[in-house]
Amino acid sequence: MKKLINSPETLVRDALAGMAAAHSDLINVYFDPDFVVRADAPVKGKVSLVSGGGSGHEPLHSGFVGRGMLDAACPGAVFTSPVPDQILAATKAVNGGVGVLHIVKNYTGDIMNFEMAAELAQAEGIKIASVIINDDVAVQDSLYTAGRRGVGATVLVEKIGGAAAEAGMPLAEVKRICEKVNAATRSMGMALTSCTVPAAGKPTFELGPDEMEIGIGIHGEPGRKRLPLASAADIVGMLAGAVLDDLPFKRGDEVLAFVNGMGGTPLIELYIVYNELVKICKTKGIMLSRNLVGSYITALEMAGTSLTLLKLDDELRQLWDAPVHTAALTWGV
Amino acid sequence: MKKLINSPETLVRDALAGMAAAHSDLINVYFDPDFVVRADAPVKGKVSLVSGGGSGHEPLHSGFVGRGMLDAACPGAVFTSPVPDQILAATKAVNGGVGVLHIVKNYTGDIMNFEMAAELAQAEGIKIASVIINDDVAVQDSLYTAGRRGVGATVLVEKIGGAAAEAGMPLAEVKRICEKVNAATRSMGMALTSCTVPAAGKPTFELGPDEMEIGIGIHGEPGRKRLPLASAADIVGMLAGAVLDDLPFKRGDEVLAFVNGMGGTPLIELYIVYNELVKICKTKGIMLSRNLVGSYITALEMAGTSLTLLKLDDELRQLWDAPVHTAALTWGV
Amino acid sequence: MRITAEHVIHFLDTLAARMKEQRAYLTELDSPIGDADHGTNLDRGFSAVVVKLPELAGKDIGTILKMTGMTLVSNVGGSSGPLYGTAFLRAGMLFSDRYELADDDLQTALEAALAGIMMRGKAQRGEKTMIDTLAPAIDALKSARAAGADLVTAVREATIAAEQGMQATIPMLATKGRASYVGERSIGHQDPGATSAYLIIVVLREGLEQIASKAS
Amino acid sequence: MRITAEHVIHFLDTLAARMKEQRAYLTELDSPIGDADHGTNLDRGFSAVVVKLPELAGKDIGTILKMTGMTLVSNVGGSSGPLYGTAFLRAGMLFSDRYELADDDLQTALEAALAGIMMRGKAQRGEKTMIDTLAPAIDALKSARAAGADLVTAVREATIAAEQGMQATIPMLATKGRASYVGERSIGHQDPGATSAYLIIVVLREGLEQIASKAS
Ligand SMILES: Nc1ncnc2c1ncn2[C@@H]1O[C@H](COP(=O)(O)OP(=O)(O)O)[C@@H](O)[C@H]1O
Ligand SMILES: Nc1ncnc2c1ncn2[C@@H]1O[C@H](COP(=O)(O)OP(=O)(O)O)[C@@H](O)[C@H]1O
Ligand SMILES: [Mg+2]
Ligand SMILES: [Mg+2]
Ligand SMILES: [Mg+2]
Ligand SMILES: [Mg+2]
Repeated sequence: MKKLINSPETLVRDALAGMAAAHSDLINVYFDPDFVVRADAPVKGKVSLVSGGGSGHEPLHSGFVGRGMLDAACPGAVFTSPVPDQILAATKAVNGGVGVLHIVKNYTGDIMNFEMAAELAQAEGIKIASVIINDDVAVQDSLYTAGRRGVGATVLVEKIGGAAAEAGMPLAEVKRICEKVNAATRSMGMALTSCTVPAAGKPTFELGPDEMEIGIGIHGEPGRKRLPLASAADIVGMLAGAVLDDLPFKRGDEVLAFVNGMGGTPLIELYIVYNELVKICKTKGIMLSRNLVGSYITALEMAGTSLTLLKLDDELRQLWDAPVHTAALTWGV
Repeated sequence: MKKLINSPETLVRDALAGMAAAHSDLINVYFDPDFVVRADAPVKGKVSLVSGGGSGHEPLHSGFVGRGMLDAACPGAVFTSPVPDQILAATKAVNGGVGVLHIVKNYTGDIMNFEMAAELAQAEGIKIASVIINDDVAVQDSLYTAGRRGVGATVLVEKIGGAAAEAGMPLAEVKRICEKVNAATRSMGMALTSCTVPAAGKPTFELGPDEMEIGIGIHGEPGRKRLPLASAADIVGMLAGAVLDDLPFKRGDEVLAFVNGMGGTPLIELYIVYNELVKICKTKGIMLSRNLVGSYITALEMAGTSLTLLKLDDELRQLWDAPVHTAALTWGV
Repeated sequence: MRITAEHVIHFLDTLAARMKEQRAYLTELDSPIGDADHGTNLDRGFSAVVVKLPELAGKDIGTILKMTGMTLVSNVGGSSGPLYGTAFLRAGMLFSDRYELADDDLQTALEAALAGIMMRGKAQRGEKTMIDTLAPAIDALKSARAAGADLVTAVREATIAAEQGMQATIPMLATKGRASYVGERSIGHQDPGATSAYLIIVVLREGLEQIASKAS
Repeated sequence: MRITAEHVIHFLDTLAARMKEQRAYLTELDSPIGDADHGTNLDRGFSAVVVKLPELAGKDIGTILKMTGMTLVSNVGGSSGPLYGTAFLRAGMLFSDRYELADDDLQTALEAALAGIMMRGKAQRGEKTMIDTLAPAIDALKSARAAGADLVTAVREATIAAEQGMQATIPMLATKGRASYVGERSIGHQDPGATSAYLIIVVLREGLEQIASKAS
């Protein structure tokens, strides 16, 4: 296992301490329980957004804490959802008196831990609403699964929902907008390599030198199928096809395209992926009016990419364009 | 070789096309010869900054083209400096009439190609000045080397020099500031893995599962020595020690710290590295007043990190804080 | 057969040691159909429980089990944290101010624990989870007791049923939890949670055997 | 011996084929002490030259060589682009409006080429570069000619000296170019540029041998 860490036991806290030191102007980091809040929290009279999940997806979620996005993030152990204590403490720390929205990726562990925290927070008289993110088309949403995973849409929901809260919208409105974004977003990912969970010490799955894994999640879970390595054009064709057909996205739709790197893939390759996506959308008459290209929701050092498409309208576009000031996303300020 | 590409022959242009599509608000991309200019170029009456080098270091240089940073970037083949034709065309395209500054990393190829381009541009009556970046302490600056390599300082020179030009400073001033930044900056890097030049198809050097390479450059060149894998604390101790002693940085100095990822290293590890650097600087009484943590000058998918420290003063801090609006760095706008 | 608070604390101590010992194995099982953290999660959780045990000495069994549940919830995370945490909490609620348990208490405790897991996780038998170990174990315990077997014999029956239940998850298609994401590919792998649940039953059996042997 | 413009074009065509054939080998040599692109760079450059050859048919040798140099400069990049580009440009400057070369022209052409490389790269012999192949080759050519050898014999001598010069870079410590960054570690590796320079001399020898054999 080749990583720049001190030990599997200390890595999450070492990284949080590094973030705290690097971004003291934007965030405050608390330990025992561990959570990250924006420097000016609680913002009185503003709906607060709290998210969280296992670590290993950086910059998600801590890198998105700040003005115009999240009020707090709760980082669990690597790939392990945070515990209720973290979520409760973060919720109380950012509560501005007009309600707190929990943004939860659809994984059994995340759901249960946020649920328990929400019950406890409500018992303390805090108004709580939750949105479940489930945009991964690689998983069938059926009786035979725990439902679709929350992946790339999480970043878009946190940005757009954060802008809605910053604009002073009430809890129900912010929740509506987050659900609207989730409902209008679809994603799919692939891996060229597995990743190594530090405490496990070896790759979660083995991929041959000429193999790739299609439909992977962000926890190094194996995907839906293994295929021979293909060109960027073919890979993007596969991912984009599945994503476009699912919503479905139609000719004339205005779309935000998010090309994400899984952690070990360099930017030059992500632009190649974006270029292939642009070609496909051109032929299908889909208008890419906004884009985000970079590694924003990762699986440790996994090499690979995921495509996320969001159908935009004026409301969502304006909220996307609104100022944001976080460690990982900054514009308009 | 596992990469998201179509072919080694097309990858640089595919990526440039992707950048053009993703950032049409910021840049224009030209082909034959290939170069990238800021969307509003030429900016009349402003000194223009032109840089370039081999591809494979993204976001350097193209990701730094835009307001407050570079006017143009010239991407060569992977790890191969651009040809004079590209540099000349870019220089003419951005010339605002008050001179063009070439920012050249200290590699024999880059020096010679920029030199030839500068001669041609001057022959066409364009005022040209050049700064050579050479901050890599892994290389001894002696009769026995081509001098120190230009690495992390390049990003800082492009940002700070770009701010100086944006502020309307004349060519000589912008050159002075760029040279001041280069003179006050030191860097050193290490690799956990090699990288694979697409056209070569296999890793440039082989590293055992428990080995690391200290003192690597950004072209997958092997480093100065190979050591057994160590903890983040030990690695940062090694790199920071060499960097701090070289300038030297002294107790009480105000410093900008740039923790860079080599392309395949995830953000969580870079924050761990930054955390170790903070500890060391604390004990040495060095004040880290500014920082940049991320993968900004890479070597394809190489896993590893580099540390870059810049001794700040009021002039440099103010120029660093000045607004910048590029694909890879944005603040204050 | 007398099951005292000290016995319960000793059981938790042994269980924590077993989870640490089996940590790599459980994480290994969590790799092909999960995210390679089940062993790490449980070891982290039960290690935290061990730290708490000294201050629990002398406390009633209800308090001990509830504290265990809360400690698991507060330290494990993931799916198994809330699930096992709720299980111990529910069992603990039955024994407020009780310093000793009678033979029949074990069965009701396990039933309450399973009910808590099913409430929290909304899963049924046959979905390739820890439930597929615990449910048949409890059935076996109950029928053995109904047939007049003593507690140790009954728990031995339960352990056999637990092992069979655990192995029965191998051919199952996962329809809950992370394993469900890999669809058909989940078939052929033993469920990590079903395995950790089996370890719990085994440690329980060992504990009761010890008590019995000491008693006789 | 008559060296015509057609011969020069044929030489460039053969040289391009040789660089493509040796591309992987040259890049391989550039890996331990460089950045693994020398073969790719030269193949890209000489392939561009080949594209230009048709329109050069019928042109004078000066134009052909200058065009070759400019095409290399415009398509190679890196260190070798300006270096080999300048070499061909300098040689070309000697032969404006010349459609035929005499025996002594080869020597002056190679000397001009080397001077161009040394001007551009500011390197001397013994720094582990292409110069360490070219300089001894030219020395050998000159002394053979001075001793009265015919051109083919002299170029055969030059090729032997070039090979020795190339091999002599193995024990050298690099003090110029990328190889100098690895310091002591550059010792023990043959320099890629010295190797491509050797290939040029070899193709030159083959070309002259052909011309001679046809003539006789
Ligand atoms: N809904 C559920 N009900 C009961 N048990 C479940 C459920 N979902 C998952 N599990 C159990 O949890 C185990 C995984 O636990 P763990 O790996 O610690 O959590 P995570 O899946 O969040 O990483 C699975 O093997 C399964 O036995
Ligand atoms: N200053 C110099 N003078 C002469 N030859 C040089 C000089 N620097 C480098 N070279 C030659 O260039 C070769 C490397 O060429 P190439 O790999 O194409 O360029 P780069 O080093 O820029 O990647 C070296 O092997 C060496 O022979
Ligand atoms: Mg997990
Ligand atoms: Mg090169
Ligand atoms: Mg798991
Ligand atoms: Mg090279």
